[in-house]
Amino acid sequence: MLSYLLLTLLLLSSIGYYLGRNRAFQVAGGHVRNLHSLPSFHGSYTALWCGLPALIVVAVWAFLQPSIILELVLSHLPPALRELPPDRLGLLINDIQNLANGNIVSSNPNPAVLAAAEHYQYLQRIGHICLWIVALLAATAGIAYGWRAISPKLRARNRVERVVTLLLIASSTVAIFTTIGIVLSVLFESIRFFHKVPFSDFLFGLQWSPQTAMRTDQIGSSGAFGAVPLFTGTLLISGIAMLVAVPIGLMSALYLSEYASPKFRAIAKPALEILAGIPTVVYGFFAALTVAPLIRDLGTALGFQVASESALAAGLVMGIMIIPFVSSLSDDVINAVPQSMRDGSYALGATQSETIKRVLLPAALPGIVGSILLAVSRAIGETMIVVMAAGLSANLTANPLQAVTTVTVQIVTLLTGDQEFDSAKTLAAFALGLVLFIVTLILNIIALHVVRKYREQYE
Amino acid sequence: MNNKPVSPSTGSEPPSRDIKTIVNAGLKRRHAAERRFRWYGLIAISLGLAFVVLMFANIISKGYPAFWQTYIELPIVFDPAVIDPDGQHDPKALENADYAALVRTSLRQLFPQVEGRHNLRALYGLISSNAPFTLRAQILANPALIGTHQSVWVLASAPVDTFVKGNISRDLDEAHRPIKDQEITWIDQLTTDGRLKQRFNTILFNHGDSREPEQAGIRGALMGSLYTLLVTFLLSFPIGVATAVYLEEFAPKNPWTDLIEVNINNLAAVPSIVFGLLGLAVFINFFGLPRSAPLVGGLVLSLMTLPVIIIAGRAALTSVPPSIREAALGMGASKLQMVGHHVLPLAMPGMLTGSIIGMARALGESAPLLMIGMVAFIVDVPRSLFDPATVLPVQIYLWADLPERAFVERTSAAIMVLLGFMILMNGLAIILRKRFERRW
Amino acid sequence: MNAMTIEAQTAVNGRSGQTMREVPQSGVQIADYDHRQTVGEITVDNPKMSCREVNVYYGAKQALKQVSLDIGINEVIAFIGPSGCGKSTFLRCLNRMNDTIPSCRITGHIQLDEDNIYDKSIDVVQLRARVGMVFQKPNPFPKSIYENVAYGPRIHGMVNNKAELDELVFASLERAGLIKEVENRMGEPGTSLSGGQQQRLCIARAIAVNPEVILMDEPCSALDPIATAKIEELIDELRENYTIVIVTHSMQQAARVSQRTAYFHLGDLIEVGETDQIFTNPRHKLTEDYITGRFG
Amino acid sequence: MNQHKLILAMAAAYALSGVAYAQSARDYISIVGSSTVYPFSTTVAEQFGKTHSKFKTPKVESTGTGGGFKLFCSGIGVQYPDISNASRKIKSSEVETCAKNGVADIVEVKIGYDGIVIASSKKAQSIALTRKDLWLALAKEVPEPSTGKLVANPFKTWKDVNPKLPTHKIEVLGPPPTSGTRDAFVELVMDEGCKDFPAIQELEKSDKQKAKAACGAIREDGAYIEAGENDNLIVNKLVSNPNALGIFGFSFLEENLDKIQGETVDGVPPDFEDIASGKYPVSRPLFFYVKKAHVEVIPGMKEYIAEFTSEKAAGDEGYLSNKGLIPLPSAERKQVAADANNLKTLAP
Repeated sequence: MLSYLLLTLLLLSSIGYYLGRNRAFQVAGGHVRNLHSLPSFHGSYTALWCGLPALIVVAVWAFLQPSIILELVLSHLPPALRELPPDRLGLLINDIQNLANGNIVSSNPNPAVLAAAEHYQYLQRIGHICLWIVALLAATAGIAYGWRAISPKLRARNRVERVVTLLLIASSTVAIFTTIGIVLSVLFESIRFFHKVPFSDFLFGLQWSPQTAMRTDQIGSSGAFGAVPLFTGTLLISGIAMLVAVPIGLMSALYLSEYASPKFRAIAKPALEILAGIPTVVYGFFAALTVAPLIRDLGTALGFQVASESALAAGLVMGIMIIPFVSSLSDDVINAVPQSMRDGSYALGATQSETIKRVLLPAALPGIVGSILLAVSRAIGETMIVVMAAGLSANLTANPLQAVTTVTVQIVTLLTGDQEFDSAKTLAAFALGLVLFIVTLILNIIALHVVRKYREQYE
Repeated sequence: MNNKPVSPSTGSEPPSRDIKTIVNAGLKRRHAAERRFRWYGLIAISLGLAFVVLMFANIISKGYPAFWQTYIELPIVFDPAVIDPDGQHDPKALENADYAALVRTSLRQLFPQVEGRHNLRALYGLISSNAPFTLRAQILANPALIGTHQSVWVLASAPVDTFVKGNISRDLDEAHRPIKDQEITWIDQLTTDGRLKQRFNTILFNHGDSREPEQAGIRGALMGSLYTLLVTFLLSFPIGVATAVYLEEFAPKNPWTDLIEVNINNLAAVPSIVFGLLGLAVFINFFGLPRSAPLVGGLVLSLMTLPVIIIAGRAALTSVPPSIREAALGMGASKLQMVGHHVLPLAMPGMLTGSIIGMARALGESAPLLMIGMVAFIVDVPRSLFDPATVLPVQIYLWADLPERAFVERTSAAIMVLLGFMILMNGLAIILRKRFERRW
Repeated sequence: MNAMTIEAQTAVNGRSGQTMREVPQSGVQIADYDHRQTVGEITVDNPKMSCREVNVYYGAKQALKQVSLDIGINEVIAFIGPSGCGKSTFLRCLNRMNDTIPSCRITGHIQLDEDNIYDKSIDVVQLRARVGMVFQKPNPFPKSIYENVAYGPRIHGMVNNKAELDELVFASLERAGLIKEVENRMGEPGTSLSGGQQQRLCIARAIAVNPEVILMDEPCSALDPIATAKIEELIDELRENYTIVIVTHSMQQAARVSQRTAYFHLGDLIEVGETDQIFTNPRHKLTEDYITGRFG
Repeated sequence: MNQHKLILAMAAAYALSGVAYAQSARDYISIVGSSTVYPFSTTVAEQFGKTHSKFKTPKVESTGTGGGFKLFCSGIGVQYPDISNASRKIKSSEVETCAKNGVADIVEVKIGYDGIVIASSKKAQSIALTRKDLWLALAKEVPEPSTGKLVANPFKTWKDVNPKLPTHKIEVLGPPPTSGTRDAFVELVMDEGCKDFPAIQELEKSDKQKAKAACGAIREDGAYIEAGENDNLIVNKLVSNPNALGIFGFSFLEENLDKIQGETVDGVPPDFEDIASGKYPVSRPLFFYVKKAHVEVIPGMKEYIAEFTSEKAAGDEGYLSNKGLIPLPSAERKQVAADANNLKTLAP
């Protein structure tokens, strides 16, 4: 229904466009230069007058109609039904709506409900018809207004552009709202958490064992909320990942941009980027089922004690995932170094590798550092791989062969398992989310600052 | 006439060293270093590519058998006494008739020697629990079949399928394999009789999820992904392009736009799971949108994709040289005309490329969807944005968690399909980039 | 001007059977625009480099056609000509900088002292150490002033210790006339200098390697007149010890700094000769048109 | 014109969010809860969807028992789930939360038993465990052999626990406390295994709460590895690590008999018959809980309950037993089915 209406409005808008344009020609007496703005702007002006108010009407209507209709239907219900407690009423409404929408209802509905459903349907029909009428009226009125307003002096272009600019500005604020949304959705819960667990205990405590006995009859663990083991675990795994990703990614980028023939580059670059496209779920299973046992067997053969969920396995696979991230960012950065630097070095008789090591890399260093920081923040926030491969034991260790856990793993575990609203345990997930958000925020800001500085240097 | 080398250092002033000899002395070492460095690069890239190959080989070797499915041919007697005792062809009665009995009878006829409750149960276990529904569908489509003898190919059960594909070894101790010796003899007999065949597994592609591996398909997840991506694209593309245009072309340099910029760059690197927390708090708890709906998934993913599109869009816009803008403005175009007529069309391929890459990322994302209830067992293929749905990566996550062995290959097959889409989308982006690549 | 015969030249080069170019006699004004054979003496007594029939192609496009020219020891030779005439391309052939452009193909013969620089046995690293280059836009490395100059000596292993390196760096900076300005700021980044200083830094960087030839690709085109004057002064001083090839847009500059001038047009070497002669008495119509400002 | 495209997109966005409000009716059953019951619940849901073609197939989410109750008890209405699966009985605290939110009438349906098995790789030699051994190996604090005082668990290898057991390291992969399997394990193994120790018995006399805590606390020094809720991963990890033991549901053992073996507990092997007969000590009942207020409103609820409690599903030979569910004894089954179909609510 609504989509037909929108299509009709669009149609009307385009009619408005032509009407406005023709009108502009008319008032100009056939000489476009008499007009302040081009006829097409007059057209757009009329079209906007036609479309925008009508759209607003439709949006508001669509937003309000269901609740108004419900109110009306409810007011016609027999008193016995009307005075049900709100939750029951909700179910009743569901019943009525199901009936009205032609869905099956399990029980035999009583006549009052049937009547209400019919009433509901009736009101819905009326509502739709009214909406059509009102929207069309608004649209035609808009056309009429816009059409009448057209005169050679009308600053149609400025007005149209103003509307479009406003739309553009509105779009750009979405990002702000997203951030506010994120902060709000984690902040309040975190504050509540810090009421229960002191901030310093959380940030500097060495023991993480959040599975408190939240029901009186359950035996939990000690209920310690020191997040340091999580942070070190996260750092350990990210560190291993970076040890894999940075050399491989950087060297690949260097090879591709400095040595590889265009043909090889055309094949190898997208092939490498496939790694970035593989969903993290897939990596997770690869890590847990293929890499982890491999490392275990290898370690055992060499006489090491390897946990089945070693940080090494998760870190290794995460490193593989991040390779293309590092390589494509480094590639950009290296390509941003002007050719004149290379020329200068070659002209002095430097070999390619000397040029790379002594000129390109130092020149690109800030950019590379920035991209590595971005990769680190990516590693810290990665979830699925560690959920599947890193395990849950919060060991405070730097031994990559042992099992560690990470911040993201704990968020998932705390939120998908047993939940209870005010328990410190659930709230801890939000506090961890907040930490994660802040840490990545800081990393990103530093990284972006560094990269931007770097780019400006060559602009 | 003389062509003898004349050393430039004949003069008194410059430090008297012959550059040729000096360079020659170090050349061997330097070229060796050069070669080494080149090798490091080659090794690095081969390692990267080896990982790609390894992952794909691993997944494909596990997943390709899932594209085949074992069927068993049963001689079925559509006995009116069983399915239509009244002889009325009443659709309602036909719908609720005991088709499983037909299957059982047929199996008993095929293997008359099998006796005993336990053994019979094992025998019936050869056939998928879906078989009666296959028969029902046939009868409902064509009631005239009642009373006739038909040969019907029905699905084999998952253990049989797994065994036929060789994923369960005969050499194992009987106690330790899901298929027992007597079942193996039955399967062998069916095979020799030509009653057992492998066909292309269409169920995988046109069925929704199921608890029975042999009936499980990815259609529902695919449609869920499609709807989710549709919402994501419809929201994030226009808003992303509009934001990029605003920031790059219109925005004044002030703290507010700086803030927006920092925000966008930061959002691009915010862990996806945080977006899940946002979706849970805002869309489900605050706005009361339904759980598990593609709409909510799409909203969350579009917030996640938006920064990617904006950043790509801005990069595309900056790559349009200022001279074009100046040319347009110099001709008397308004700023909006300049953008709309010249800059945007030139930047569009770049923007599309960025959007496709963003969409590909959204397609593979699962962590935020875990938070908004898209981890669910959903059989019906979703038909709208509000039907409960799951998406392909989450389906993979769910299947990987199931105890049935036969789900392992289906999980891998689903991964193959997902990767196929990924490669398709990335390939499209690469082609777009190639085709419209412009060097200014 | 003791002209060398072509036969002798080929004999020295060890090549034979090459088509020979006819050298028009001096004093003849050639009015024919289509006449594309080099006018003037392409040979010198004491050649540092000699090029014969050099062709350069970028993909299918020929950028340089059959250019033959000698460059004498300790002379400054200027290449002039309108944009796209091939003068920079030719310059870049002299130290094989064109190798860095994938689509570029070169035929012909270029000799540095007794070595054919396109011979397989010649190492491009060594060649470029012998033939330094200064670019149009100053391109100091993003390192300190000191490190910029020390770069060449370091990679070539020219010094054994820090003291030697210091000495070399200071000497080079001094010869580039920069020492007074940078003495106390050796640790600052090279990019912090002014444009003219940067260019002189690049020259210092080039001469730190002690090359035999220095190629300069429009070294002053990005600089203001004062900086240009300093560089020109520097070139004059350097001439004592180095062979300098300079590509320039500015005819005045060519006149000021060079002893010989070569005029290029659409990939052809049109005319070469003493600078005075070229500017006062061009023998080819194209040269005359160019220096009188009729085009270019 | 570009303006038009923009406007069109905006309109689409508005339409989408507008329609969201209009469409709030739900015509399918929404089920949440335990990951242990999930495989059974989904099987029934699917069977239900196939047999009753007029109803949509229910949606089943695996949220964990506790998470399920949280959603379930949030209130009455279409946005809340109708059924919550549980691998343990509903707690009184949860009943209270439910009641507070208006979810007063809850129907409890017991569907069968799930054995919790302690398994190891096929490659490993099997070890005969007792609950006492398990407690000693896994408890956070154990009585010191000489003094009997509770000290932090010092045992590193199985041999330390019981000289008859092999010498390899104690390494047990098990569920985190979020899971019902863990609750049941604690209740059935740990609480039982600790009983014979004088130190615990003394504690029992002085402070019951403390004794319970001492029995149920699982060590956190790495010998017990919380391996998450993904039991398939545990299976695979066992295969790669022959020294480790894993704790998970019976159905995973049954599906992977070629890779892993169940260890006997107190001399009883974890097989179907022994679990069904109650001889195997570590088995627990599984439930689902129905919101009675929804039964008449959400289509198909009654039929779903009927399907779940029918003989062909939950019976001795029912399809759920193929999935690894251990059926209830037939008398109890009949009673449960009758109560469920009559929507007998929990006693307050």
